[in-house]
Amino acid sequence: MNAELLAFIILAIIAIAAALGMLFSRSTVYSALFLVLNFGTVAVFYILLNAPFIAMAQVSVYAGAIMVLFLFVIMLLGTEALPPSRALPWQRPLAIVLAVILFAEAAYLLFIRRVAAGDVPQPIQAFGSPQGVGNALFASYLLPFEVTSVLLLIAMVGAIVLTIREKGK
Amino acid sequence: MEFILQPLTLLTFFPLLGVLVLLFIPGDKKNILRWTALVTTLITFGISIWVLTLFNASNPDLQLTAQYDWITVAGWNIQYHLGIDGLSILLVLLTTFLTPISILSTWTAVEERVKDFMLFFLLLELGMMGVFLAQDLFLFYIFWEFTLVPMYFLIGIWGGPRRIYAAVKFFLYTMAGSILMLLAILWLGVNQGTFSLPDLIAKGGIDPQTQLWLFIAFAAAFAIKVPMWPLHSWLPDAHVEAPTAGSVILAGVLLKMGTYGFLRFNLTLFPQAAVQAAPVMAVLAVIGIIYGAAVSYAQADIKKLVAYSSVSHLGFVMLGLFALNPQGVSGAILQMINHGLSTGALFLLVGMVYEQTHTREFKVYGGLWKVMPVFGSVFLVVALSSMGLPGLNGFVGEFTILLGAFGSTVLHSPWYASLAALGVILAAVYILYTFQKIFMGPEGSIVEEVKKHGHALRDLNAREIATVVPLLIFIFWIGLYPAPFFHLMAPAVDKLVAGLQTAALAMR
Amino acid sequence: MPPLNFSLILPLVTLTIWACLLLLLDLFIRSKDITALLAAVGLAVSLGMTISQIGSSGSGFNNMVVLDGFSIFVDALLLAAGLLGVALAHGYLKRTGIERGEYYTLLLFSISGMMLMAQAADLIIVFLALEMLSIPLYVLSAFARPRLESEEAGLKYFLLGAFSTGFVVYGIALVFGATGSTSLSAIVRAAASGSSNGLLLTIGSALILVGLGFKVAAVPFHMWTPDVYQGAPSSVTAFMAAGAKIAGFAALLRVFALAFPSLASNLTPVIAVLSALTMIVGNVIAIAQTNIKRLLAYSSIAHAGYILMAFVPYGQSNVVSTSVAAGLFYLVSYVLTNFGAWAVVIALERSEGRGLEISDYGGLGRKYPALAAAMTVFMLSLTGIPPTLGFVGKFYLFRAAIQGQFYLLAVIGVLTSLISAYYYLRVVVTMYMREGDPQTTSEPWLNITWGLAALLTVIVSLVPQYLFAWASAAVLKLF
Amino acid sequence: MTFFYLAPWIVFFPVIGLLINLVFGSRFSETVIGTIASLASGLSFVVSVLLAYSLVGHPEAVRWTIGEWIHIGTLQLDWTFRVDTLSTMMMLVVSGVGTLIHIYAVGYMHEDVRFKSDLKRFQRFFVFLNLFIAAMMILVGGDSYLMLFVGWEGVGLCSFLLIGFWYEMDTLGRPSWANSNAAKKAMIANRIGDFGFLIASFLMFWAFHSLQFDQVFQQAPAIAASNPGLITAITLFLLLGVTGKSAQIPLFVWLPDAMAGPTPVSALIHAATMVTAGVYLVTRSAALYVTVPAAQFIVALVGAVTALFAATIAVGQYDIKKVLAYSTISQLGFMVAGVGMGAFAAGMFHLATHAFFKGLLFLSAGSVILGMERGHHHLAHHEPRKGTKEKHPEEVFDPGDMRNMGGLRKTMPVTFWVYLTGALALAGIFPFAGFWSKDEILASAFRGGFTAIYWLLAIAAFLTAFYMGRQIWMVFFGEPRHAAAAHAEESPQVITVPLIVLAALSLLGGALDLPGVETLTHWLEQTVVFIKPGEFVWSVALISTGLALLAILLSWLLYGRRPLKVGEVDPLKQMLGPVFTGMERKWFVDELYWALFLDRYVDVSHFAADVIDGRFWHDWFHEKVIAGTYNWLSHIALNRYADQLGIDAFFNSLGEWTKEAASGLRRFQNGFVRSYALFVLIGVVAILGYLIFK
Amino acid sequence: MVPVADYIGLSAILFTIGALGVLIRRNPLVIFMSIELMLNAANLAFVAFTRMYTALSMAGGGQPVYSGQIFVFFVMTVAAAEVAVGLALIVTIFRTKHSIDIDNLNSLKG
Repeated sequence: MNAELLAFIILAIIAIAAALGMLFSRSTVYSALFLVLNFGTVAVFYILLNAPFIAMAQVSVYAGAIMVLFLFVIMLLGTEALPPSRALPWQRPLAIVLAVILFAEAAYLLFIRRVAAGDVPQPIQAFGSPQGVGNALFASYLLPFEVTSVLLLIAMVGAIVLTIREKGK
Repeated sequence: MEFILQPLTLLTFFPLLGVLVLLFIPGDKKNILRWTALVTTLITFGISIWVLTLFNASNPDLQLTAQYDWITVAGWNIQYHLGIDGLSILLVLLTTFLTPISILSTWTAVEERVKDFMLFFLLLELGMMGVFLAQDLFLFYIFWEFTLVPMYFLIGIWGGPRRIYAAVKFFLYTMAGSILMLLAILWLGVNQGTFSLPDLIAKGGIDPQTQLWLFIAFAAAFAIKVPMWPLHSWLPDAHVEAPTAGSVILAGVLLKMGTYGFLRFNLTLFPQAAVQAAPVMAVLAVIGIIYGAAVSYAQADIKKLVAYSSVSHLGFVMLGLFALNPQGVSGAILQMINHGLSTGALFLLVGMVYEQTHTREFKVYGGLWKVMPVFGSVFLVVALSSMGLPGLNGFVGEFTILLGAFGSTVLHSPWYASLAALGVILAAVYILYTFQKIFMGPEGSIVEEVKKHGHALRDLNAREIATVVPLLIFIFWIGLYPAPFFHLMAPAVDKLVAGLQTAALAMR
Repeated sequence: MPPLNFSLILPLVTLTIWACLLLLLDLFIRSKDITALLAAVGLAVSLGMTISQIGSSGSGFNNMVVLDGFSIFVDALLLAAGLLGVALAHGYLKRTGIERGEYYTLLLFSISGMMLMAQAADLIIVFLALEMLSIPLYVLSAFARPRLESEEAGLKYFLLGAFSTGFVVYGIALVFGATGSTSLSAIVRAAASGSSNGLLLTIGSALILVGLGFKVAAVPFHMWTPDVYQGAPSSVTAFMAAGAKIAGFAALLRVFALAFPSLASNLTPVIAVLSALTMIVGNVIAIAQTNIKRLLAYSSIAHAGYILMAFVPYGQSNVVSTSVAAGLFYLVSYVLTNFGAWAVVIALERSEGRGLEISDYGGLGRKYPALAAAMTVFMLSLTGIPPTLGFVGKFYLFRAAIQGQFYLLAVIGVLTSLISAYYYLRVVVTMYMREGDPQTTSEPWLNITWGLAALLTVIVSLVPQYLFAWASAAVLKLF
Repeated sequence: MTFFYLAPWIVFFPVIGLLINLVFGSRFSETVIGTIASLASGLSFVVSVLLAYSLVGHPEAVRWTIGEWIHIGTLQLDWTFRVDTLSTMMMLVVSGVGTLIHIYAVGYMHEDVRFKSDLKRFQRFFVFLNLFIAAMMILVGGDSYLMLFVGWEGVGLCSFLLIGFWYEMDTLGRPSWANSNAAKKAMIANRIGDFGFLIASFLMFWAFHSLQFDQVFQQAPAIAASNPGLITAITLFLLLGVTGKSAQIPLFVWLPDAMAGPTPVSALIHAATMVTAGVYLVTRSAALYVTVPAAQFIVALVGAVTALFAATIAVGQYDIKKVLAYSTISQLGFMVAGVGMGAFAAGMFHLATHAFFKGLLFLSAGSVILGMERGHHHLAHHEPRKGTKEKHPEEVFDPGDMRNMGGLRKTMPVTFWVYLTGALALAGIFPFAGFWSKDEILASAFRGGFTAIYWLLAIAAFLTAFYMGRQIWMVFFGEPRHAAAAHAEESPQVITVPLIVLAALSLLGGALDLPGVETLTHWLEQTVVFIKPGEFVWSVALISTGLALLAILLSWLLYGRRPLKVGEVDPLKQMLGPVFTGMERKWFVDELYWALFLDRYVDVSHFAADVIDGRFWHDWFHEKVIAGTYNWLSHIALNRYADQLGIDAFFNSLGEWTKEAASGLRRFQNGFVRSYALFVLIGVVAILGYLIFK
Repeated sequence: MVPVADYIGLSAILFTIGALGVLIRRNPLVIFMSIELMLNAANLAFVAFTRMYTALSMAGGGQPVYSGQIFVFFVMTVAAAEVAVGLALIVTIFRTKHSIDIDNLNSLKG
């Protein structure tokens, strides 16, 4: 029972709790905040898995930009909880059953069939550092990088097309 | 050019020329449209006569073949391959012969959308020629399915009150059979490496079990088309609803496509399976004969009666085919022609009287012979030929079929033929019933009925006589002197039977 | 620093750049006809480049993309579809008052995404291409805002699309976990060397299958299709039905036939079942439709099932070439017929979605013989009746199934196409055998589209050998 | 010199005649039509005579082929005429009697078409009559069983056409289906017989690989030795054909109804020629029959029983033609019995004489009926010729009912005398033709040891004499029982002349085969080699003559001594009561057949049509199973039932049910994103589950 | 020592929860968040695997394996793009319908 494992367990519990909180909190804002918490914990995992660069990106892009955007929209659309609906009474139980089965399958795979076996050795230096990632990104992964840029452009155009108000309206 | 000028290619695609011409004639010029169609079909008939003169009756193999590589890429080996032999030439002639007659019969019967009607009719002829001439399974299937489309429209647009129902039913039933054949064709193409019928026959060597499966798949398509009992449910509907010309072609040619399919494909490609299946097919055929006869006797609608009688007649054809001996097969082929002539003529005649009375219910008819003597006498001759009276065409076919089936070494039981011969009695029952109810007895109410609408029932006019006389000529000719017809098919039939007999021996 | 041989992806790059330029130019162009024209020009140019690429092949960008017969074929098909899409759109947008230049930009972007998908040799690219083709489609589906149906379609498509993307990503993660790489060739090597984790790989590939299955609308991942097809503007639907399918199947063929042949024994049954389900459900539910757009939606589901059928025996090395060729051939026939049918739909559609019920087609045969004849051809082709391309395509597909000895699947295929005959015929019945007074709009590009499609559908079916040859030459290459 | 090359013309002449009349008849006068027709028949008679003459010098059979017919493998059939003593004899009888009847018919139909008021039909009648001669000639002239069959069915057709000649009325001229029903009945009964013929010919072909007479007969002994059962089967199936054509039990029922045809038809077809075809067939097939005695005996038995059975019925009839009809059946029984017993010469002899006197009787009966008609019309209006237009529905007068007649001997003397001749010949009184021929049959039965058959026939002979006596007394003696009878008129010469000729033949016909001379026997020996020359048996002759005289005496006691009064019940009926009713009602055979077969068939066919084909195949199998499956499939997602969906709605996309279907589809395609996602997840879980746990 | 399986297990849990969210929540925003959660789970798996393989290959004296981390980076970017479009869509719908309950978005069905 070493420190790392302990940390892992604690963080894992937090992450899962946060996720569940996101799932079950009635208010959208709480959901968003729970999600931020979850992202944060995941970022810590990244550091544990020596991916500091990714961790940073996680905090800045996800927990930062994206969630802020979410909150904006939430504020824009109002935060009131939705009235309970009569529709699809069987949806929720069925969904939960499915989720359980899915998880059961995963658990069976991981801990009985031992897929993804193999331990994580000691931390290695000079890996996952920004420059390491950066080199790879711009050397080997240039094309995907360019594609993502186009993708963002598309998203921008799309967002505008969808939200712009024509004059006269 | 050389491609077009082959007799068979020309024969098959000449109607297309007519179609193109029709496209440029305005729809309201009805008579021009009719004449164009008629002339086209007549020329097609002329071409078929030309083909007949080129045909060498003593040669058992395919002749006048037009063979070109068509799709020979990507592992395909599909050819444009037309050919004619003793098995098909009579049917080809029958088709080209019946088409102009049918068109003539629509002269006054079809008054609206004449253009479309003629278009579909010519396309139909194209399809039928293709079916009888194609020697490549892929090509054959294309023509086979293609015939569905024009017929579907002919029934669906110009048919009777329940035409849509009948048309869709016709389409779905026929398609249901042919898609299984499609798979079988593909199996052959994939595993035998060719779609060309002669090559496939030459290659052979399919194990009996597989043969049986393929036989069934092909039979599914053909049996529905024939139609063999119990797959006949679509036929009465289609016949009753179809316009006269449609019924004529449907009974005269389209049904023959089924029997021809058995003859051309099932018997040649899967001889051993054919030998195995013969008893079953014979049983179905016999049931069809008796069942059809019995059911038609109970009909209140003339056209329906004739439709069911087709089930009975084609039962004879199937029985003859699966006797698998020369008498049976030749008889079957001849009987195909006979049925085309007699039943075709019957539908024509029914159509002619229907045009005047607008009803086909037996109960309103009676004593018409007095009012329409010529019509009555013509009808009598046709009815007798369909009843199989010696001296007329029907007898020659039925007798040879029954004779063949009786002594068939494959069926080796006289019971099939004996029971089928009962059908001869029953045929007399329903045919005479038909003739009596329409032409004998006291004058039926319809005579007055028609008078009420101002014009009395008239006897056949010149055009109508011109329509039926050709048929009558052949009815007598085949009845009295069928030799030329048998000579045309004899070598091919002997070859076919020889192959089957060897297969039969191999089975033992 | 590996060499950046842009020549491999020249058409793609050109198109993307052209799209960006168009975005700017559009600001200064008043008449959107010109925008449409420019878009078409861009597509044409790119198409020309693609054709000029025929014969050449190679891989680049650190083996992220490949160029082979397959990708060229698919690219060409996509660009052709794009051209048809523009031809359909330009009149329709004007008529329905949603004419905005971005439409064409997004269209071009989406096509570039699809082309990227066709050339992807690395799961990263697959993922990015998937997004690049989907996001514009989400937007385009909602393009007719503020029409609620359109927006609803957009949101549904988006939510479910994103959801399925989640599976794809997780699948890729597992594949990566199993093989330590996302490059297809590396995956193959790993799988071959046995250094990979079979089960994990299988699960990963299955999840990827789910994602792509969603894109091609395979049952049970098809539920979005009818709603989106109905809600989206018809021109978008027409394009989406063709483009998304092509791209999705391109990816399926590429990824599975190249990377996961070793998993065939596990995956083939799954795909077979998917295919069967798709054919059955699509055709059966279509029977009950009265709205032509929904009808075509279900028909497109059904056809996805047919194409999947060709894909089933992908693991058998002796059949796979037939499989791929048959799939491509069928895609061509489907694209042609599909665009033709949608062109007719658009011709009859009137504002506020009137003229979309099948009953609105009554009397078409009498009033507009040519249009009705064309529609008949398309219906027959979708049913698979000769002499139409659809028949030849099915013939080819069934051949693949039979060569792979999936006889039961083939039988299901033919039986379902029999069922389909019934509802396709119903359209024909309505056009020719029922009375009515349909209103149609006749726009030059529209007429050209359906006229051309109808002619090609028939003519190519009579001389299919060239297409056969080309399709079977379009082999997958691995570097 | 020989004239065998003329053989085909026995058919061609009538055919030419009928074609001429068919095409141009409408423009000819009745005389021309009649002349052409009679000429056609007469010419073929001349040809027959020439052929006979040729045979005298050259008795072996001559085969004259005019064309190929059906050649398939071993099946080799040609259009070949066979001229031998047997066929020529038949030709002579057919064309001879035929010609006479043609001439008679010219006069008869002239009046008949006027009484029935459709002059156009005169032409049609002679077309049919020539057609019949042609068919009959093919029958007797054919060289193979199949060609014989062509004629066999051809004459059947003619009998159909001629029985149904007045198809729109019944025998009394009232609008009705009766005549056409009679025609149909005849043809179908014949078809049943033909069925037997067909089967026989199949058996024959596969046994002998030929249907040509000589080839069959050559092989017959060998096959009989190796496989007697086969020959028995063939002969018995042929017998079925015989019973159909020659009106033997069980298929005799059609013949009485056949009297619906005009009298010349009854005389020619249903007395003289067609019905004897069966006898000819058996004689022709002698070579087969002699090899299987069992079959022979059955044939003989059938004949004898029929003879007696029909005779009893004849006794109970009132219609002058019905009596003759049953008498015909009975006499045919004699012939069949004769040939069955192997007394082929006797059978053929009786065939010939019977042709003469039965033809005579029928024609005279026709003359009587015409006389009655004339008398009746004379009453109705004093100008019979014109008055035929309007009918008198109120009073139905049956000119053929003997109860209306009486005392005609004064008004129609010629008819009376010829009728008497015929009656005596039929009764078998010395020296009339019937005496010799009937006696020869009885003698051979007696000699051949067929005791049972002998007695059956003897009793039949007794009854024959009785009912003929009864007829004579009722018709010609006593007082007229109806005004029409009182005013009856003698027929014109065109009618009476043929009668006189036939009367002469009936008187002298016995000379054909007088005992000791046996012209006919020796003539036939050339062809039918199995003939035993008949010898005259005094005892038999005396017995039968005695019986005949006794019968006539008996009939005089009942009908002659005290003539029947108007409306009086038949004295025999008073004595026999129900038995007589049985005779009168033909022992209820018709009713029996209807109950047993015909009604059953009608039921079966309606069951097949309505239930099996209609409800089962069409409605249930197609509509419910196939179409229903479509509906059900399309509704599989709904909580609805396929049975609510009509087939019409099935094809009508606008039908209510599709709308409901669309709305019902909400069940799955409900528009909720969440449940769509649910399906995606279900798919995932299922696939993973399969991959993991398979 | 934390075995990689544990990380994968955690990511699986998170993924499942995300999927569950999509299925049971009616607020498109929350659904959307759940999708983000799923992506995150995937990312976690990626990073864990990357570390594993890097360790393996470097233990064998090989190069570090970056593709996993790179992929995570791309996923984030894509997520950003999706968010932009997605939120735009939601806003648009809200404008027309003044409700964001996706259960009210079922005018298209059948």
